[in-house]
Amino acid sequence: MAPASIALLAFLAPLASAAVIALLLRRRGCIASYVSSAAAAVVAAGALALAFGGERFALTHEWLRLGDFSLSIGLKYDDLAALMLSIVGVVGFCVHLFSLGYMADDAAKARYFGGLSIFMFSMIGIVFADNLFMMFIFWELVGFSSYLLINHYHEKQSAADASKKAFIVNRVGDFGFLLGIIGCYYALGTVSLDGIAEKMGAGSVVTAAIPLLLFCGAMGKSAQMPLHVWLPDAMEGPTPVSALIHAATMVAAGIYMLCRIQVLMVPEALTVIMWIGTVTALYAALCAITQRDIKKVLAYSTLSQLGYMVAAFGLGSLAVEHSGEGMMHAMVLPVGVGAAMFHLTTHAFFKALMFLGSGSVIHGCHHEQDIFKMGGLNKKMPLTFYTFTIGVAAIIGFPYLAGFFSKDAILYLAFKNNTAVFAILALTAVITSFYMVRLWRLVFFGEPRSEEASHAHEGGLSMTLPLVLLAVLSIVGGYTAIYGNAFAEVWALIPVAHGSDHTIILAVSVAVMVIGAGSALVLYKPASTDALENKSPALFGALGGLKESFDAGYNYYVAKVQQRFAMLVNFLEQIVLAGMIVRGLAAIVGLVGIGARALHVGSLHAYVYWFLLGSVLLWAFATGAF
Amino acid sequence: MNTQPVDLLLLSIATPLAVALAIALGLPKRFSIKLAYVGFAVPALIAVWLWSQFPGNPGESYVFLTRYNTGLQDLGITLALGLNGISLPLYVMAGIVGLAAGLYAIQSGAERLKIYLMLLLVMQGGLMGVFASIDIFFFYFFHELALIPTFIMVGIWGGRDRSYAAMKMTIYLTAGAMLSLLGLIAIYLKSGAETFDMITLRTELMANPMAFVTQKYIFGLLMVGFGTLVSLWPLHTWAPLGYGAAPSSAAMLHAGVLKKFGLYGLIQIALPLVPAGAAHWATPLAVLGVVGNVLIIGFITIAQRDLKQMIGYSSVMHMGYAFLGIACLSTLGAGGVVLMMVAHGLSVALLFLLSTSIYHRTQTFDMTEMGGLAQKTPVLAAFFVTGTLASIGLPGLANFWGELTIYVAAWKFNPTLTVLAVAGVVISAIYGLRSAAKVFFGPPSDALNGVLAANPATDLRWSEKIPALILIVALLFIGFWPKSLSTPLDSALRALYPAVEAPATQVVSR
Amino acid sequence: MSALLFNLFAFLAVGSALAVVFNKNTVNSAMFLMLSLVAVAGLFALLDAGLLAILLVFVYAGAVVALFLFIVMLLDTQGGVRKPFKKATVAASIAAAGLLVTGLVSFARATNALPAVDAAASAPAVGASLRNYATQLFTTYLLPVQIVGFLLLIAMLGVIVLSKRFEGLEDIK
Amino acid sequence: MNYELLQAAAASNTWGAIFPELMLGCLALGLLVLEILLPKKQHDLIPALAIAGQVAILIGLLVNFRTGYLGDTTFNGLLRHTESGQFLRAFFLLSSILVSILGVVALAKQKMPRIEFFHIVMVVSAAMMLLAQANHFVLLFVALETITVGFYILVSYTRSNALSLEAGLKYLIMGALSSGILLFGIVLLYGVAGNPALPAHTADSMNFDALRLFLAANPDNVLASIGVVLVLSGVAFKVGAFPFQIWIPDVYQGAPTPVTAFLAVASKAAGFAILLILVRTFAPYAAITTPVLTIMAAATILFGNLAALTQHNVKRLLGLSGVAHAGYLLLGVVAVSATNSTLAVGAIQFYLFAYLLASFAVFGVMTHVAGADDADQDLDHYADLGKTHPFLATVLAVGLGSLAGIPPLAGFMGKLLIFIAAFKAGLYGLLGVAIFGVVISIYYYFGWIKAAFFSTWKAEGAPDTRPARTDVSLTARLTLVTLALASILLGFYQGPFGDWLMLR
Amino acid sequence: MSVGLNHYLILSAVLFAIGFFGVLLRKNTLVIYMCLELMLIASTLALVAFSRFNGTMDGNVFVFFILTVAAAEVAVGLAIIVALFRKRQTIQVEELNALKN
Repeated sequence: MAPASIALLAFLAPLASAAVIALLLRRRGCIASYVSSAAAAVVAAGALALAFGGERFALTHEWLRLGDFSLSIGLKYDDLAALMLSIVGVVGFCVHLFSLGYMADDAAKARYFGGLSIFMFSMIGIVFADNLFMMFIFWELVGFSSYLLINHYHEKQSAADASKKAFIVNRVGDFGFLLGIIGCYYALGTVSLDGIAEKMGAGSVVTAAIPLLLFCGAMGKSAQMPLHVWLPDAMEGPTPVSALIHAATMVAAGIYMLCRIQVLMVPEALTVIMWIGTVTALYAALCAITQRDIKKVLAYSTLSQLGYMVAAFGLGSLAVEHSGEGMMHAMVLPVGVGAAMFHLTTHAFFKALMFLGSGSVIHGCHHEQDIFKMGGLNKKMPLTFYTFTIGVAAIIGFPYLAGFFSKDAILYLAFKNNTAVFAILALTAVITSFYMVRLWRLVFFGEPRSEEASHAHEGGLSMTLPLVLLAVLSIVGGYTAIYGNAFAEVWALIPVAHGSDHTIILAVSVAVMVIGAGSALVLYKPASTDALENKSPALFGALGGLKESFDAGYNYYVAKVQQRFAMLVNFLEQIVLAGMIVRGLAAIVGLVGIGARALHVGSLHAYVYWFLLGSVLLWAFATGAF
Repeated sequence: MNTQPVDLLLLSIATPLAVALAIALGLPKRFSIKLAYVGFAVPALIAVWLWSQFPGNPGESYVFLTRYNTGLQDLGITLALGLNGISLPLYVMAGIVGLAAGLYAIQSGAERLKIYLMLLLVMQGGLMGVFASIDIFFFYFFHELALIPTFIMVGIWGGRDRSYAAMKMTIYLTAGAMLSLLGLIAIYLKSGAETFDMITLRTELMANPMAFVTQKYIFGLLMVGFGTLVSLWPLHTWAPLGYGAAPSSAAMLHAGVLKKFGLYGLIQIALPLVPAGAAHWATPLAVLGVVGNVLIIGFITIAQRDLKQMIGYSSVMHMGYAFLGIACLSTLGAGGVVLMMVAHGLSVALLFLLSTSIYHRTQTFDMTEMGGLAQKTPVLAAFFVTGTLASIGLPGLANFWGELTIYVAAWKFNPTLTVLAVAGVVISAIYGLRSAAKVFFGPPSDALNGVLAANPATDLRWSEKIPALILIVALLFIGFWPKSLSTPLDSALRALYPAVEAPATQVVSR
Repeated sequence: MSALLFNLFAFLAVGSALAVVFNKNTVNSAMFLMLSLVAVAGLFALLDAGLLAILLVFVYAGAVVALFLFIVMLLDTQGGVRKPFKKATVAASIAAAGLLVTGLVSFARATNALPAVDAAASAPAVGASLRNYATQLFTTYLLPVQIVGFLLLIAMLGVIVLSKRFEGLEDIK
Repeated sequence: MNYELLQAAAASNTWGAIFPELMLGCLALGLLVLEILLPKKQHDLIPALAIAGQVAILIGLLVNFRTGYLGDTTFNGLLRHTESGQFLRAFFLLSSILVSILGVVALAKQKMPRIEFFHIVMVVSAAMMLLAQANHFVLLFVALETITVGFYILVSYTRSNALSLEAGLKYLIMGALSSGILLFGIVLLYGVAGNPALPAHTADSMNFDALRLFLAANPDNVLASIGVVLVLSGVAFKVGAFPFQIWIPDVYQGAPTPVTAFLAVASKAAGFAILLILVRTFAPYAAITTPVLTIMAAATILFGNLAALTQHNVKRLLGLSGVAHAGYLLLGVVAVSATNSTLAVGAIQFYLFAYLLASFAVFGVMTHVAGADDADQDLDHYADLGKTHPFLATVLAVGLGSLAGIPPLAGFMGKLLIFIAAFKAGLYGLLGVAIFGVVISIYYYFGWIKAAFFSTWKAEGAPDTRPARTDVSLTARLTLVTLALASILLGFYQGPFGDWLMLR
Repeated sequence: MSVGLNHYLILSAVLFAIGFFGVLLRKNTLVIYMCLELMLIASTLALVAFSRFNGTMDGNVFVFFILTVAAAEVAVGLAIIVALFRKRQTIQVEELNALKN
């Protein structure tokens, strides 16, 4: 099979699956789940086959043309796309597999798997997109599938609200994204990725507004401040969905998109992006400390890690000394792309692993999500425990696990480019270790603290297999060598510390991990109350307030500003326009009409006066009195 | 000129009218309904068939062209029928929405169903005529033919405030129609051609454009006149009221298809024939459309509690994009508007249809008294969400293309307005999703529980599903294959719009 | 001589016309109307239209006014309290009179602008000859004569319809 | 006066040229004879005969439409035979037939003698037919007075009803007053045009052709100007143009419904027929006639529509809406006056015809809905009509729709043609007024339709005080169907009729 | 003083105006009707004067018709007034306003 055909197959298989499920399998959840999983398997297989097959290609086909404007659908398959597609394929397949077990008893299984298939299709669309309009189209579609899946338990008010919020906040980001694309279209005359690269290579200049507007899209999708509010709420969706969409792939699409348009970036834009990423990373990490819900902790962790990636991208280029053929070349490389994508990859593995692990826990605990009501699961669910531990180790940067390498790359980049950012990211790393260990400790150790936890049990093979698979990837994913040449173009951009830098970074990295993990181990014992809250209510309150303030602000805006403004405008419309003006004019006409009618007084004399006046007027006109 | 053995266009207009006449002359109810199926299906089938037969690149010229003398040939009035790339999409849309509305009406079991169907058939005939007419007189004529039944249907089968709504609608729409009629008469006379035939007028005016001042007044008249018909802010207040009161099928056909008359008139007639006038008015039109329709009405839509009013307002809001697209004075803008009209027609019809189905289950249109309906009626919920997402411009459904192309075109016209217009995507997402959530998701309200206890809700019946599915399939088809419409459209607009895109130079050259 | 007669008839006509308007008694009004008609008939005679003068007296003074008188007597409308004029009516009447007088003035100005023609010198007294009436009525104006015939017929029928006693109609007391 | 001249004058009285009018007169006389001859029981035959006879005359007229007299003057210049005249003759005959049909229905509710009614209607129609061909003030006056006197009788025909008599009295006084004004105008024109001291003076100064020549030669004569406006105001009374429209609602309300229809359609059309002739005669004084008619048209449209807005008595409503229609027609007349446009003449004729179809449809329904008290016809009486009498309600809706000028009905075409003509003449301001009028007129027309279709009669159980509705006889049903269908058909297919109207 | 056309015309106009004023002023329908007759006669006076001074016959002949028409009108008018009086027992204008608004 030609690579292009494989790509198309991988692209369309989930669409076909979604269509079949929607049309035929609505009431046959089981078949639907197998169909969808089969499609995911096709994607995974196709993605890996393509990635390691080595061939890179581009296809394009006109989709719409009006006047000079033409919009194409096209596949651009390079190393970056190959990497992303592989992540989507592998994690997607794992999540499908996991879902088979996790969602086995769900009444609306067909809808769920249909949604997953639509998601896979849309996500692959983003990956393949060879131009920004196409990327925008699939960008919106992943938003839709995210909406669909967050809203899976739609009878819960919180789920309904969360899905709505997710979609709308994403729309805000897309508002900027779309404007950025249109601006780019007029600035460069093209939105195709190759075209942009060509134009920029030829010396075209864009204002910072365009990359920043495009970044808005990433802010929405990758939940960067201040558009991050939707992601914690999105945990209302089924846990596998959180793993796939809200941890591993969709939220990473923003990073992927930024990497796609790296050529458009100008220094000012990068600075803004860097700071937004950095602040998000720290903020989210702080918020994570006080969370009780296992998924919420992971969600804030995801936010924090996404901030890391964005910051990495924003840190941008680095002059790299490159040794080749015995000579040292100094060249500037966009290593931000490498660092971001590298962290994206490893994060996809270990965060998906942890989410699926949490799913396993939740499943085992009969949908209890409060970590203070768990405990002792290391014995009840050993496999989950081990894999989850690997995930935690990876994220806190335990040496030689996946997260260690990618985090170090980012820290190194920050160290080289911006000390302040470096400091903040290092602090974030401390906090990350702290809250992850807290989570790990509370969930798995001690005695079960609730009825549910005491009856916890391991899920079936379909749930454990993905955990194992992802655990393996979380261990080895940081070694770029295992991927062979498949993603060489991306890996080439990973900043690698040398010499003294290497030592410093290594030291810092290990130090922050030890500090964070150690203090968590000291502070938290398995208990049903939060130790931090007990020991330092002020700090706990401040951290909680940090989280609450944004939600409160958001709610205030929605309920008080937006809704009241809408009511006001509505009032003006109903009362002033439709009421006073329109009805008023009608009333005036009506009154004049009543007046005219009242002139018919019924008296002959009055009528004769009309005749007299008429004749006199006409007479006066004829004799030239006017 | 007619190469068809049968004049299908005439047939598509005459069939529903003939069926309506037969019903009016006292056909028994049983046969009436059977015949009504024919009356609705024939135009739809013809429309789809002609779509498939439409040549690849006809330029601006009309295909399937036929002419009949109705007695005023010497005044330049003939019944000339034909389709070009601009009218084809709308003609097809009219056929499809008509079929859906008809099927929905037949199953509705309305009181005095025969008359209801008769009026709907008259409307359908008129609608097919509007988009198939080349002669401006008949274009206007068919519009009014379709309009009259709307008033009657609102008045008789309408809901809350039907009497006031019907009256207000009638007066507003008559005023709009009269003003645009004046504008059309002005074109007829001032062109010097003294004909209503669009083909002749185009040839004539391409060679000898009218003076700028004349163009200015004519476009102004058409803008206000057509604007009222399309609910241009602040002449829109009839629309939410009327749609709120209208019975579903009438609202479907009016909001979905008939309302497009004004936009179609601007694109097919006003822009090519009075380009300099259009250029003069472009900015005010765009500002009204964006600030008035998109933003102000957008916020008003957010504040609505009544589902049907909400849909009505959202329809008004979307018209703002259309005005913006028209103001761009470009192939891209106008093409975008046509795409949007088709998509909006399908989606708003779908929403009106479903809102009535919802009403039958909840006995109320008040969204605050609903909630959680999706648990009882998953298919209805899925359909409604599809319709909502279509109307807020989700890719994969037809509406996206129109909005996207309008935005792209608008940037060239005025980036600031474009930014404001694109902000509408957020606004529409807010009210669209909010309504879906209020109706279908979350726990059911107490009021709804009461209604459901007395009257358990069942999911959509097939007779409701089929019309909805027709619309959804059309939305998806165009969403995935926009070229099916954009190719003929592009071909016609490219041939027709050079003068529109360069009106300034044209005025100078005079 | 003719000037004297003209003045006489003119004053008579105007005076009795005013009396028709301002007299409170209907019968007197009718009588003054007759007087005014007679004066106009005299003017007709002055204008060499003797036949018309005679016709006017016969038809109008003789028939029409007689009919009026007859009806006045029949209806006996003199009874009842005469309401005084309302102030608004008086004001309106004065305004109307003003308008009419203004009109008359403007009319007088307009007629004075008309080129004067000396009747005796310039034009034959066509109206004096009975034969002229006959030829005109029976050739040129034959059609109007016919129409007037029908007019009289329907007038007659109308009067019958409006006045005759019919079975089942109890309105005539 | 020599013998040859006399002979020529006598020979010019070509009675064949007015054969339809003669036949109509004879038919009228014949009816009277029949009334005497036939036994009382068979008097019902007479209306049928009247209608049949008129139909026969109409057919004869239509068959011989392109008569050899076209373009000629006959009766020593009293009449001019034109195609417009032919059209109007047919028009008046048709309305006479329709009035007779309505008369049969309406008179059945009264205990009035019948035959005289048809007789008078026919004589009046004949006079109208002649009036439409008038080319001379004497004929104009005599014909006009015949019509007016006929209407005095017809309006007060149901004398058992005081309102009918009151209406008759009002019409009588106002009519006589306007006749006086008209006559004074005629006299002035006659005198000025015959003045030997003026250029182009004429011996036959009441002849329109001669008068036009004279006016063209004396463009600034004040007395002639006064004469022109006085004549116009006399005609304005007939057509009901502002400010001479004030009598209309009272008289329309009091008159028996068929007579109201006759007044609304035929009398108004007669006014317009003569107005069209006069406007062309007065063409040299267009500087006076055009502004006068313009202001009249605007005021008429506005007044008629505004006053009708809140009217509840349907006869008054139709009267006031008729005033508005006179305004639209005046718009066409102004176009004729301003540019002598033949298109406008065609438009006016089409409008009149559409107005006839629609008005008679509506009046036909009213005749059936009305009770014995003809003057009391309220909008409320129409409640439920759509349910109890769907046929009548449908005809009513078609008629009102056509009057409102809504496509696809004939009334719309009429308005469109008038608007085109007015636009061509550059009457933009008037067009604006007309459109405003059309828009607000929707309110009351639609209100009526609403009353018939949407509302229901008062509260449940309340006593129904409305008059009983008459059953629709076969003839009436056929007539109403024809009127409604013609209204619809003419809205989009004018066929040879349209060609003929516009080709001249 | 030589009596010219304008004297007759002014006289006729004066009579016409008086008649008009009477129509405006009087409340008795019968008198109003008389005043209307006066207006007609005033017109005929002008007509005859014109006829005489212009030397054309048509005016005089027209008077014939006017008189005839007026007579017919009077007959019908009086019949209406009588019938009305029988119905309403009044011929005062201000009491005959049942038809209004």
